[in-house]
Amino acid sequence: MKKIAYFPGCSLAGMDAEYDEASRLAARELGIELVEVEDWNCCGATSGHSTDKELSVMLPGRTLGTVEKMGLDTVTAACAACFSRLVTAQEILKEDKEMASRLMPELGISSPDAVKVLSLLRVIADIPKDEIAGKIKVRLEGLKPACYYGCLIARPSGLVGEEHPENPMAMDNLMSLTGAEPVRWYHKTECCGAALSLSRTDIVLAMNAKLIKMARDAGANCIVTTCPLCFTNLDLRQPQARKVVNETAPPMPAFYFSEILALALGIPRKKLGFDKHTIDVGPLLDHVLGASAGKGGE
Amino acid sequence: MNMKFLPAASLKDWLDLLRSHGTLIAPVKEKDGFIAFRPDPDFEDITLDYQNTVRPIREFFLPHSETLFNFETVQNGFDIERNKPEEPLVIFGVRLCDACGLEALDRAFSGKYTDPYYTERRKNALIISLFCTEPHPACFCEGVQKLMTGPKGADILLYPVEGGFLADPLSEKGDKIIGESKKLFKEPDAEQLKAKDAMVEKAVGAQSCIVDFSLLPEKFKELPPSSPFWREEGEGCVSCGVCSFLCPACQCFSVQDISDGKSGKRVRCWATCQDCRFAKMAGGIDPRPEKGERHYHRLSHKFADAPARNDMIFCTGCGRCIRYCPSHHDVLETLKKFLEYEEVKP
Amino acid sequence: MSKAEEKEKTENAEKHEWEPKIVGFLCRWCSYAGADLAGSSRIEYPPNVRVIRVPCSGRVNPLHVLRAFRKGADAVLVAGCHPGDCHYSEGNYYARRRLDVLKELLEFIGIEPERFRLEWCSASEARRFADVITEVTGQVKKLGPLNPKENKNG
Amino acid sequence: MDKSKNLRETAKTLLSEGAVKSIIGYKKGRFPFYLQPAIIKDPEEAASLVFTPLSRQNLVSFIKKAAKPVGVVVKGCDLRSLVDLLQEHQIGRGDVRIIGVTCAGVLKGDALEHDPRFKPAEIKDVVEDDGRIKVITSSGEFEMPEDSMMEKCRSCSVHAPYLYDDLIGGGEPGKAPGPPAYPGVEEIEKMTPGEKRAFWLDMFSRCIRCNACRQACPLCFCEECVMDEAKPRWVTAEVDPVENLFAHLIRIYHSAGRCVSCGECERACPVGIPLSLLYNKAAKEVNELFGYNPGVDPEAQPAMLTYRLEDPECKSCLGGRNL
Amino acid sequence: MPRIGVFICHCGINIEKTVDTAKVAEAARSFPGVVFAADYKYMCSDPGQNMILDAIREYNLDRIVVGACSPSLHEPTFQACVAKADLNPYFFEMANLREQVSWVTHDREMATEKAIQAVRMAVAKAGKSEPLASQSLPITKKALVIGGGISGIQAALDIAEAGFPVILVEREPSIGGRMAQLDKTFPTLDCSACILTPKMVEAARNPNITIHTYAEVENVAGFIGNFEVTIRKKARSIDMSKCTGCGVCYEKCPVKVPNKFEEGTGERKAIYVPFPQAVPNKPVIDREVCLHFTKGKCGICAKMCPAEAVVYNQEDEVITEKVGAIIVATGFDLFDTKRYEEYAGGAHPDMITSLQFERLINASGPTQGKLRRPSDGKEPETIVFIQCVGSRDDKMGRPYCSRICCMYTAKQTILVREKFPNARIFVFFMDIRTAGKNYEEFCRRAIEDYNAEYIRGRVSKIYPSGDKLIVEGSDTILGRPVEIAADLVVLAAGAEARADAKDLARMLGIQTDQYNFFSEAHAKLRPVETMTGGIFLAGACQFPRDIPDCVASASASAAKALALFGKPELASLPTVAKVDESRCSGCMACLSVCPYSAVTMEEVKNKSGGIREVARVNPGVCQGCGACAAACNAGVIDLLGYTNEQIACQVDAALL
Repeated sequence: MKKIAYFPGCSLAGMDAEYDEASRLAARELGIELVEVEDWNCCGATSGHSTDKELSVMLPGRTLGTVEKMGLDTVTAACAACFSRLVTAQEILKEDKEMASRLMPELGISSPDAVKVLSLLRVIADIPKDEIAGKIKVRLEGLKPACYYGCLIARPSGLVGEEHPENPMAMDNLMSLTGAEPVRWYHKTECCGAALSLSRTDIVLAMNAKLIKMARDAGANCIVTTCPLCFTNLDLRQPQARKVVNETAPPMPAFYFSEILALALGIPRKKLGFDKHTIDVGPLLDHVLGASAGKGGE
Repeated sequence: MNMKFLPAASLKDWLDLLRSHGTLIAPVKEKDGFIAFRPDPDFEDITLDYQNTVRPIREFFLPHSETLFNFETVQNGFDIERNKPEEPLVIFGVRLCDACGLEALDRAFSGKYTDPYYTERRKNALIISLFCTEPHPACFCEGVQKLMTGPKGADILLYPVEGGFLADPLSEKGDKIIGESKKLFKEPDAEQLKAKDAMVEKAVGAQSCIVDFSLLPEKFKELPPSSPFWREEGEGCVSCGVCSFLCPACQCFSVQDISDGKSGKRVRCWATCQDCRFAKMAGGIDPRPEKGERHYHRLSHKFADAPARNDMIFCTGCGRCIRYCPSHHDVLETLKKFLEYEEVKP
Repeated sequence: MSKAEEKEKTENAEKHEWEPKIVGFLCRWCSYAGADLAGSSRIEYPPNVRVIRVPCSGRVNPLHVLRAFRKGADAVLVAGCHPGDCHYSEGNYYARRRLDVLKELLEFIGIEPERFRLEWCSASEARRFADVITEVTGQVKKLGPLNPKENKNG
Repeated sequence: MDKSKNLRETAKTLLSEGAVKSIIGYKKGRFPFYLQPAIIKDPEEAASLVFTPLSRQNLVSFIKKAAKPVGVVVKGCDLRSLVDLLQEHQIGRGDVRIIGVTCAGVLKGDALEHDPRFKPAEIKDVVEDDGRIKVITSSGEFEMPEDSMMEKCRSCSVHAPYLYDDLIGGGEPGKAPGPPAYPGVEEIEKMTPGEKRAFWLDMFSRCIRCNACRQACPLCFCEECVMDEAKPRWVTAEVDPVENLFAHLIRIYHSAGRCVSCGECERACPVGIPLSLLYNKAAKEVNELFGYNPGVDPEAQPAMLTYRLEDPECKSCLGGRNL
Repeated sequence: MPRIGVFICHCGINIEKTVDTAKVAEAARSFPGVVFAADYKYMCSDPGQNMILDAIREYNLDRIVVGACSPSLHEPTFQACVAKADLNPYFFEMANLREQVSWVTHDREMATEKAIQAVRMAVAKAGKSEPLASQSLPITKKALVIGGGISGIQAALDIAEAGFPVILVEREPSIGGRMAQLDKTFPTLDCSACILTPKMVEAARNPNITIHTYAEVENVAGFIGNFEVTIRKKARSIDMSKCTGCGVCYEKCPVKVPNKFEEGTGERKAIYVPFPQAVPNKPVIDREVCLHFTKGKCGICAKMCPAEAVVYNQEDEVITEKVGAIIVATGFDLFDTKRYEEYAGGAHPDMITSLQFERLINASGPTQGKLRRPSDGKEPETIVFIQCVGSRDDKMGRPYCSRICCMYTAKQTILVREKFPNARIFVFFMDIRTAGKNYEEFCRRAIEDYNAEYIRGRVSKIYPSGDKLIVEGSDTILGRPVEIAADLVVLAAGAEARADAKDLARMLGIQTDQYNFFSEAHAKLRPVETMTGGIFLAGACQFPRDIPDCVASASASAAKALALFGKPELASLPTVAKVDESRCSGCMACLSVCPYSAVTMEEVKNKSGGIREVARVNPGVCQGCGACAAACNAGVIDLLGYTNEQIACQVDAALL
């Protein structure tokens, strides 16, 4: 089994434990052992990175150093924000030679490139298609996800790997493998408003309402994301957002991509924390899994 | 001048004394076994275990290349700056063939025409020879110069005997040098003198000389360089000139001005008559285009012209030209065949 | 060199830190033009390169490179058109072969690889030209003078 | 099979039938430990030819000036330089009769003189006996150890020539050789730049610029060597280690893609400079960079006179890399 | 000993600002061979040149070194100057003190030192220079024009009218190029076909012009005045001498495929004439789609052809032509707008390129000029034009301005308004660039008279919603986001170099810039020449150009070719390779590496009477690359003007 260092981050350790659980289970099924980074600390997202450049490097830098010490060559984060911080810290160490020479020894980093940072989505997308297809136990026909990447998984382009900054496809391709039919839509990387979540909730709600409408218009019956911040806005805030626009259509379930993947890989529904979702995913899952029940879903 | 005995234990002290006379030069064995004369060696590095060095000592008197002077163009001609004189040399461990080679060089550079560079070095130098107890089969110094039995060219000749060396001063300078360090030298005993004679006898016996050199001048007159003998003789030669570069008695040089058009230096360097360009003149005329003709030139110079003009054969029988020739051309074999050769007249 | 010049030179040498001497053979179609463009674009770069204009990188006889090192160059640069872009269609391919081998030989006798560069630089790559000169100058400054004469004994 | 006898018979026939005008071979001289080149024209002279473990010289060096058509006695290794001369149009295939000899290896130049078991004066003969080299001396017979052979013989892959008109010594014809082993090169490569400089300058401090290396080289066929050129003067008369080394680099560069590692230069060098290391380095790079092994195919273009689009970029240069 | 004069130019303050020219001249006085040195404000001026001439006379100078700008600028000037004093032009040497010293070095002391070094090197080289002379070479007074668009046609016509034969090669089945695809032209709104078609016909009728359509240049060998060109005439499957162009064949052909000429907006048959006014107006069979070739069935066209002109087994014909000049007029490609994935994922039926728009609004286009939405055929009510799609966008590797989009977008808004008086027309722009005669006025008309609503800002996203395309952008003037529900979106795709431009450049031995447009010899002073003699550039293959600029550059390149043809003969390059036959050992290394086959082996007599082979250079064929000189181990073959000795002296001087 391939070992990859895993940085859960605060969301996955708390509010979004279901994402954490689904990610670990799905990865294990696919032959990847996520080894939790020892004694990990805050990645520095939210306010950390915007107030102090050095701190913004040292926080994720400590993680990079730890991974190196663990003897692993790759680290992944499921949370898009954590991933972004780790990648950015590496980039700053590459660019700012002065800072690098000062901080790297302290952080235990031998070279900015010593450890490869990949998003969890990328880690899984890099597994050969046939290999994943061979492990799909439950085909999720009838699931029509709008794959929503948000701002941090595909940007800044050039830093985060091969993902197209305007039209990323990794999640869509992955969903297709599970038997789901991802819809073609145009708001994959639209802002979810996370940064304004608390300060200008009104704006965020409007943005979310639009995102959900766009997904629905495109024919989606759920939204799938990789980012806990996006998920919070799409799931937790959806009831509020619906009120703002007087939405009458039924609510739109939201998922983490690894939840969908775990289901398709045959992880029992009960093991996954769907009960933690605000929007009830029950009817949709009943519909989808019922359709494939004959093929040994639960 | 009397022979003295130098105990082996005193060699170091003596050499240290000699260092005050000038730069000591002695044979040193390098990592890969190569033996060469090196300036100012540590006593421990000096080796006495050698048949002979590949390079004779003439390079210390006529260097491979030396700057004769620097020049600079000025308003009405040149400014010339001669090189400064060097430290005197004390060369230790010179085989007699190489010491004798200096006698040939003396005739060229300190005879009728005096070359100041050579003469100065030679005048200041002290040559200490070491008798050759085991000549190589290719050696013929006794045959050509009677060096084993009538040593010459050095200031002091050391015969290695049990427990030390018999030091034979061959020149007054040598005698004086020995006299300066009387404390180190002892009177030789009869046993030692006898051992020396036996050593000489054995060394003479180890050499073979198949040529009567006295017949050569006439023969060279008889058979011109254009003779088929010489053409065939040269066929197996690669014209490298190792024979002359390693020869203790060769003395040819070339002069080159290295200049940027404004200032520069005049450099003298070794040259070999075996080089196809050696005699080439401006306009392309070459009096000796064939290898055989060049062999004729070299040998006739050494064995006919030199005795006639300088009263000395310019060969000391060191055997290097036979041993280090890539084709192992054998000068004695050539000369023997030459003496035996009868031109078939058409 | 006259006495006065010599004196002035030593004085200058004392005044300034050591500056490497870099000989640059530039193909006239691409790299020399690129160097010219660096000029018209006013891109500053270290003044250490002494340019010899040749018709083609394929004209550069490796003997010239050896000569430069022999005469005291601390680095040598040969720059030509990118592969495929040679004005004479294939000169740079020959140059690449010749100089690849030469580089290895130089390395074998103890001339650091940073001291000999074969670069492709087109007429439009003014920035690249300046960057190459800057980089080589920096690398050689770090290595120090080559001057094999002074290294007789190591 | 007695190779010398076989050789004499072949040579005699070739000369008497007029197949060749001259034959280049080896003959004995006054000393049993040296062989000399023999260039014979008369069938009767064939009796003087020998082939022994002392047949060190690469006789291809004498080919250019010999009367054509010329027969030349070649070992498998020497053959490669002949192939190069064919490649470089220095001799036509029709002008040369290749008398190939199978060879078990030849002795190093100083192997006999430095053997502690006997003195040079005692040597009577040196013979090959079933692949082993034996020295017959007045104090008995001695088998020479493998390290007494020339470096190239110890990694030889061309014991039998692969291209010939006559094959002396019998056995199977050889196969075209693969790249040689380039002995010793790697050790130098491992040194630091400073160590390399020190090593070579020390070695070249011995050089007396006799040019024996060049003169003995079968591939140095230029009418006039650039090293002798005055306009420009590539090499000055100054004999100092640096100048000697750089003078040599000219030859080494010129050998690239042509040199077949026959070792004549090192053998001819009177002062024991390990020249083969340099030539082998050039050969090694040519082989590694361009996949070319010289002196194998008479029709092939020498490596430096051709190119491939996919040749490697000069390492440590930027190539396509952005700064 | 040569007598060298050194002249240091201040170039106004260009050199003098960072180089102490007086000090350079002073230093030069001590260089070997220098007998005179001076500095002056402008060496290239008449007084400057006279200064050289006077010094030559007064000091009996025989070598001249000028330290000034780059030799690529003024070397010919000064060579001509010394020739006036009866000195061989190759006794002149130039030190580049401006582009490679003063403009790149700010420290005056260091710049002066570098300048001294450069002059020292030039003096060293001059000291070893030899007089060189040209040989006369014949000129084939015939031109090849590659590309049959408006530029190629114009160049061909100009040369043909001057009385010289021209071969015009076009790879499409008809000449006409991009201009034939356009509807109207700015700023006059002439019908594009109306002004182009007569030129096409004129070219076809001109007896001096041979047109090869459906043909490509496969190889180019030789050099200025003496090129040899290989042209592959692809099999048309039509006997051109029999075909009358009646059109029955393509009426009856059952195969329909998208028409490249219509930019995919319309269809054509497998046997087709790309557009009605094609020249030659004779069809061609597309063998990739024709049933006869793909399935071995069908044969209707052959059956229907009254002239029996369909020849299925016709083969490609490869011809060679000798020409003296080549004009490259291969035009441009359109930027692939699909790369903008934020615009509806890259593609949507109702999001078209500007060139597709031209076809859709053209009366001879697939819709007969009725502008309709491709998706449902509805009349568009809201049309959004987006400029700079693939221009001025670093992210896309296209930081340059395509120059034509502002004008054609303005034109297109007018054309739309003329058809739909009530439509809403929006244009998103970054800047409006309308430098050209009557251009700005034209654009103002579009805005003021035709009521196109110009919004300054870029579009961030387009997505379909219902049957509309939602265009999200920002109005940077008002500083607020804009959202428009459009029926039709027109993307002003930028112009880029032809995808295969690099291959052609290699074949011709000319340079390209970083975007693969062909490079001119000098951006300002030699705008239509390439660095390779005898090869000239016309039109948009060099950089995006509108029609008047294309025609102007085409006529300019024709004038350059004619200037060449006007000469009785050509002077060969004096800086060619030369063999010292007495020292040549005939190893043929030089012959092996010569790219021009300029080296041959000749038999000569030895001194000893024997015969040997030596190399000989044909100075007319040699192009002076020097590959041979570097390949010759013996230094026997040398390159005049860049001799081994000269370069060695430069090396030495560089390191003093």
